[in-house]
Amino acid sequence: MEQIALGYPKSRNGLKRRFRVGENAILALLFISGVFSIFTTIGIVYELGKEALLFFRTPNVDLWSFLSGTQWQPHIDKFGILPLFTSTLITSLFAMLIAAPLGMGAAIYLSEYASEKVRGFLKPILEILAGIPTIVYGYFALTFMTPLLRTIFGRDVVEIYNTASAGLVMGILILPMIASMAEDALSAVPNALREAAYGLGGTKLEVALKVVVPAAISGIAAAFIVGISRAIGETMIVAVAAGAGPNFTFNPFKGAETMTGHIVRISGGDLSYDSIDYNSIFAIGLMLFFVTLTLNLISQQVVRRFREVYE
Amino acid sequence: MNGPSIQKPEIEFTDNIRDRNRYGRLWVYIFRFSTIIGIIALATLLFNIINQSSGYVVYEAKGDPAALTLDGVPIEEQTKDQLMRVLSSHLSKGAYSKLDRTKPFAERSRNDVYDLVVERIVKYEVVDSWLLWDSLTRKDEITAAVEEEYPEALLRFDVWINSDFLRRPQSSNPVIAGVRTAVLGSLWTIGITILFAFPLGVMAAIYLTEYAGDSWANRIIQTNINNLAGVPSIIYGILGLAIFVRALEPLTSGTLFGVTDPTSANGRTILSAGLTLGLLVLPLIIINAQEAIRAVPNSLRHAGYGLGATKWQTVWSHVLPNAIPGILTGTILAISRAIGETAPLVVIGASTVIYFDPEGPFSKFTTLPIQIYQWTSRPQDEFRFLAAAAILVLLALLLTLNAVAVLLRNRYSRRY
Amino acid sequence: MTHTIEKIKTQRIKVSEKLVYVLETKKLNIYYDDFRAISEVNMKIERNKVTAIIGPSGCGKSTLLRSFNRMNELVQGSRISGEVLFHGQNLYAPDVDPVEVRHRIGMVFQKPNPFPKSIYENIAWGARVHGFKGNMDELVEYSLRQAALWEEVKDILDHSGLALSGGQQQRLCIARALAVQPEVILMDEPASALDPISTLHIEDLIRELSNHYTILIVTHNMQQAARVSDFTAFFNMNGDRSGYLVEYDNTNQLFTMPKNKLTEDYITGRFG
Amino acid sequence: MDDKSKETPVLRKTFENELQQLKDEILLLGSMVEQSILESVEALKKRDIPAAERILELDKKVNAKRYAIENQVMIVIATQQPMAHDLRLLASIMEINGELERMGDYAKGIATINIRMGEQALLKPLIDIPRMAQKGVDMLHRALTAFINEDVEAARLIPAEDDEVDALYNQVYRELITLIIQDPTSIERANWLLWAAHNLERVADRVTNICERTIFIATGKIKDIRSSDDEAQKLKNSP
Repeated sequence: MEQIALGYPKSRNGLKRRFRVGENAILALLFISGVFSIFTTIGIVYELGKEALLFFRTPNVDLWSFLSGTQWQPHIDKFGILPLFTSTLITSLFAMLIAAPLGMGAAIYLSEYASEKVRGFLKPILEILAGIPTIVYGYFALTFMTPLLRTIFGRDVVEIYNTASAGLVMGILILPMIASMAEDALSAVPNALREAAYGLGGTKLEVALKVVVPAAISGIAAAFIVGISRAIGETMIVAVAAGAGPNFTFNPFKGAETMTGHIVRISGGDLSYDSIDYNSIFAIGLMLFFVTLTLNLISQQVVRRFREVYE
Repeated sequence: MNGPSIQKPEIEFTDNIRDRNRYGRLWVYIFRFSTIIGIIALATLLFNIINQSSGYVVYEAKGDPAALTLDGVPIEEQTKDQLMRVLSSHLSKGAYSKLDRTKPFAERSRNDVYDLVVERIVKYEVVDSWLLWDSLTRKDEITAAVEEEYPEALLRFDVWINSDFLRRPQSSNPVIAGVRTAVLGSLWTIGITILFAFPLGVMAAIYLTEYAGDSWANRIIQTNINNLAGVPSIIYGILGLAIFVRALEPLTSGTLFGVTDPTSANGRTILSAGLTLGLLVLPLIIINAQEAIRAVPNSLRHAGYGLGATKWQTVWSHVLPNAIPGILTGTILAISRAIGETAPLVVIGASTVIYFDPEGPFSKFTTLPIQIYQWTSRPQDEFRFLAAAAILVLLALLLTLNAVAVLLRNRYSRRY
Repeated sequence: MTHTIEKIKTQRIKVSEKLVYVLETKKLNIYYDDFRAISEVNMKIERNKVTAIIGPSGCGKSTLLRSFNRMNELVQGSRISGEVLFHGQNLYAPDVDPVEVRHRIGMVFQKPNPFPKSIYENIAWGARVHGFKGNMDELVEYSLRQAALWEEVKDILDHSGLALSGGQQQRLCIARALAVQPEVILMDEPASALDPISTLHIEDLIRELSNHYTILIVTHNMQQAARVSDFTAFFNMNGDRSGYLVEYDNTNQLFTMPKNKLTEDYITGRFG
Repeated sequence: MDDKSKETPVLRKTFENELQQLKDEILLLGSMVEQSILESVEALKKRDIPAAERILELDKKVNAKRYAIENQVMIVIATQQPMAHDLRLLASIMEINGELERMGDYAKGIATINIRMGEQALLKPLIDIPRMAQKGVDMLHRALTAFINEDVEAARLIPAEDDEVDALYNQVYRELITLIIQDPTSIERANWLLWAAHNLERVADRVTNICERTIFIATGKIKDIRSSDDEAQKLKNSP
């Protein structure tokens, strides 16, 4: 009988662990890519911190007057961030005034009321709204919202550049984002809860508002926080429509510069390095970074807790 | 049974069903209204832009176009040579040769020369303009008013977004300004963004989903990426300004490679812009790619391992091919965000007025959104119209990209 | 407008003590779009008894159960023909409010589904939306006692309902259903997600509750039906997969001497 | 039992109730049988024909009860899926149910003898036969109590008392044989009494079966309590 040779390849060192150069090189490359984002963060914190430190080292500038000063006039060495901060606050407030209730309403409608067909039609529209570049919204604020406000409230009351217009349009920008995040949160509420509430004789509204919304509340809160963070960091709308020049005012119909708007205007020209203007945008940037970072961290925490309830 | 006997309390319910149903109906309207606001906003926005992108325009010429007729041929129909003769006869010698120096006439096309004639000699100026809506609804009124107020002037229905608009470079004269420089600038920038962010993002995503365990370090990386996605874009601009424009100036300005572009004196180049946007979209690409990779069923990985493949072999030949449509879709969405970004580019110092096409990564740059921003900031109506036209170009670009993304998604989503 | 509201008011379901049958279906068909899930069901549900619905999976048991308090309407594309009578009144008459129906005919679901609220709020919710006027603390205690849960949770009423064990959660859901004072309780496989001991607790509770409530229970576990019910209805599917009533009888009779060969095959596990 | 139920919460109340009901029914059937045994012997002793006829009526009720219990056991098995102890209990109830009905038949047999004897007087005054009845009924009563309480110890002890009944039977047997030898014409009348005594002896035997079932419920083991010697002895003595 002829023996059939089974062709098992003989490996050099049997089953022993082998060092694979290629594998390890690739792993190293992948690892570096993964860690790269850490460098970005370090870069942000380091650069912002370094230049901001230079800014605060300048004579006539100190942290307290930076945080509490009501005047931002670099040519007379006044660096109080309040005028920039209040207008950021006003625009964000206006934005949330529009986006929070409407976004919430749209989310509830889409998740609880709309039929599959209507949802299939409405959601892409919201997605398109969310995908339009912010400069387009800025254009819209300047050429549509401002004239509209001036027609309604009078040309004497509403200035050509004003925070209200910027804020309202920012609300339209944030609305689809809040609607979509809140809708995700509402849709994640198990259907069993809705059935339970219907089974107890709840009306559709009671089921939606008293069971589904409370059950999704942390997801909704996260959506709001991200919305606020987005509003604070939003730049082009305010750069185009909110006006130039720091102006410490609470009147939303007057022009005023936000933190982001200021950075854009100052750096728009040829900014010379190591000038106080150059350094000041880092100080403002640092503040912006920490505010939005805090908000984002809070929202992530809130979302995580929300997930824990159901998963 | 067990425990104390149960005493039934007084239980009575109010007959409130009428009120409850009424509230129910009322709130449906409120919810529906909220949703409709979104649609109205989109419609208004589009209408507003289209409304400004075409309409009646009244031109007045400083020079008389009729006087420029050569050999009985009006300037609109003249050849390049004829136009050059018109130019040389109406301009000073110095001005003519200066034009030749910036770009030799031999290299200019017939249309370029025609534009020069219009710009330098005819000098059309917009004296009045109307929006599309008015132009369509009040046509007779406008014609009558124009005949009365500007009897000499040329009344024309202009569509601001046209082939000339796409073809022409930037100009300080709104009549002949175009977006070619800006579109090319955008494409160059995005090209660099993709080259930088796509491989890096996909590799990071592979590391995080396939290789990284659940260690605290990896959790920090993951959290960090999620946070970076929420950092305002202007912060990236500041970072780009400090790192790419300033610290890495020799690299980004090209001097390191011996490139000496006379127009770029510092690091405010396409390369800097592309890298800045790259940093901006990197977390988005990573997150999207991670999702695409996670969606690949585990059975495929096990099949690979079961055949004795190494981890990378499995990832490369089983996981990635199946995840690539999702990765591409996510990347396209991230890129469309980058195309529309304005603020970081303003901060790193986009040039607002460039008349010449970018030639490489070390050129000065402008992009479409920057162009829109710059035109929007001008007080004259004509520039607003140009901005509207440029916005339409930008939206068309984004729409195309998104359509590609949707096609990709639909085409490959049947796989599992 | 006022006229119809008046009508609704007068049409509100009145409980009559005389009737022995609480619920009755007449030629009931239930459809999902074009698919008929339940065909031509005629059955009467006796007052203060436990009636079990058994049958192979997919025979439309749950669908039928949900039609008794119009929960099936929440599924898009579902519709019925025929009548479901509650004390002689058609639940599907145009002037009957489904919310009112579900107030009278409560429901307990397959998976325990407490609201992510406190135990107390879980009980109080339903009563509150129906405009409960009395002492809520008493109602909560009463409902929890009825559901045999009071002793276990009386000190942790402010804890989340989700913190309870599966069996406790299901008894909480039963207590929650009891708090709105329904007359009928529909139970859709109430113990299928529970461990055997919790299952027995729930079964005991069902027996106990049948002294005061009419209970309809759908179960895929026919031993359970045998254990807890007074009457059992066996459903099967036609060739076109629509469910029909095969046999409906006293549980003792049905499980010892079924009249129909199909029933016998099913309960003896010889179902082909 | 009570202490146990306090420690662990009582589950399956319905099932427990149904089992308890069945036990009660068995006790009821038992007492009906006890009554008919005692009354049948009493009637025989007094030659009271109407009383004997009442026994026949009572036996019909015993039979009806037996079938009712059997049916109920079947329902409980079908609906409650008994396992282990519960299953042994129900199987034993079924068995004991039959035993009791059979004992009822012995009483009926004695009543029938009484009626068949017609005008004939008793061969001798009844002394040991009522004792046998008394002893048998006493054993039955205690066996049923042991069964209800699942008292294994008691159940183990009761069968030994069967010897007493056997002894009484042997005595009656010898006595009647002596009478027949003395007067062969008395053979028929002697035979009546012998049959009655035999029936009562069988009652005691069947009590043993009940005790075996009680032990079976607790231990799961079927054990023949009577030794083979006893059995051989009995065979020898039986007519």
